[in-house]
Amino acid sequence: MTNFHISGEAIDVSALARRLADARAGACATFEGWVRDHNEGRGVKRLDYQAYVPLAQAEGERILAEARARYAIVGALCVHRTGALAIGDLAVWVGVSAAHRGAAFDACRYIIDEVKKRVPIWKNEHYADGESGWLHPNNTPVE
Amino acid sequence: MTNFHISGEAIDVSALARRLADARAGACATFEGWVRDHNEGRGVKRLDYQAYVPLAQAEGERILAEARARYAIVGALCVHRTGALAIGDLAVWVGVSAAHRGAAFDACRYIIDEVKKRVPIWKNEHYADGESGWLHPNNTPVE
Amino acid sequence: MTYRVLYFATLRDQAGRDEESIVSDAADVSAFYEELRGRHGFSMPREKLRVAVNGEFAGWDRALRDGDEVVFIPPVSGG
Amino acid sequence: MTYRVLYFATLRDQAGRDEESIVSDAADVSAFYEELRGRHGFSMPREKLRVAVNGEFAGWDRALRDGDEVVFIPPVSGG
Repeated sequence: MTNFHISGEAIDVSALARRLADARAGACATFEGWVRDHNEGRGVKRLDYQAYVPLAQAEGERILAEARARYAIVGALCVHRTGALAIGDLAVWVGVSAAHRGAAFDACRYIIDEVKKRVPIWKNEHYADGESGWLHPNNTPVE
Repeated sequence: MTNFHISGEAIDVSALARRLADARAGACATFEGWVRDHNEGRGVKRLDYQAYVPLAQAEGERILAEARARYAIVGALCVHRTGALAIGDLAVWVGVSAAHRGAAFDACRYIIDEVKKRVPIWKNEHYADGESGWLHPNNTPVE
Repeated sequence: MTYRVLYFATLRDQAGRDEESIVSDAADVSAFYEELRGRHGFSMPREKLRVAVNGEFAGWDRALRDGDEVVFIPPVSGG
Repeated sequence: MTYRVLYFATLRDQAGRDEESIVSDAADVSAFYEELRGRHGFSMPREKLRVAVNGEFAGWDRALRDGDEVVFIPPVSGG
């Protein structure tokens, strides 16, 4: 399996955690992005994610390779959902193992920041008032 | 259940993750401390943790309250093991949920840093060469 | 020449389709986007888009060849 | 007065026990540690230790009362 993966199915967190396990690692930092019930002051009912899958996977793998080059880490994995998600659903998971916690935290943060900036995935929020809209990277509306 | 807990049994990560779930939260950062097979260049076979439990629980709750006061987070939990642990075992788990990822990462890092500095828990490493020793907070030997 | 185009997010909504094949004389990515803009009324200016050709990021001056797959990438919002 | 002492880590190893009750004339934490140091040969200087009385952190000048539980806290190493 690839280290960065775009998934149309629910993310299996415990399987990912098992893949990260390593006797050399003393630290594991993870990040989970959950579907939140609000954004920029509006109630959110659900989300849809679209992805340009081949480029998203290639760009995601590049980001993980950059993290391995920049930080003293042992392993790094990331999975991002596509499709329809409800409030509370897991949209993205990042996990990083390392000998020491500083590198694990820094690499985990780097990966999610870069994924949000660079990977071709788009979020369409469906609001409580019936409207919907595509979002910019800073979570403000496109138009 | 308390938010900070000293546990003589294996940590149930999925139960903790369920306790953190909250519709207002869009981000969850976790930290896991695993028993590593080496420290300061020496091979490690296993660990024992001792804790002064009542004070450890009180100090741990204080740290979680500080994190809630300093960062815009929704929930924060931490569990630390005591007793005998093998390589790869989970020694400590920290989880923080928040509306946004910056606060989740910062609070998670704050909690594990303060736990390592302040909570009365002691690690005894058993080395591959048969020796053992209590450690200082910076993972150097006591003597 | 015939180019394959995939649409995502706002561009997909405005084009009213996921993808299409277009016979075009546009020699590069830039000219091709202007042609599609005229056809579908895309509101998004070029400065907000990135471009990929055959699954890799490319520049706006990238020359196109028959059969190329072209994707105009709106600002992303994963995570 | 009788004080209860709990030992952890290096102090537990050097005292050879987890806890004990000690009849003592020591009026404060500081004097009590010096007494225990003489008894068990603790190698750790006071500057490296913190103190708790009855489950809460306390200062070295804390006056002791009959029945107090005293813990000398070596440098911690959780995580």
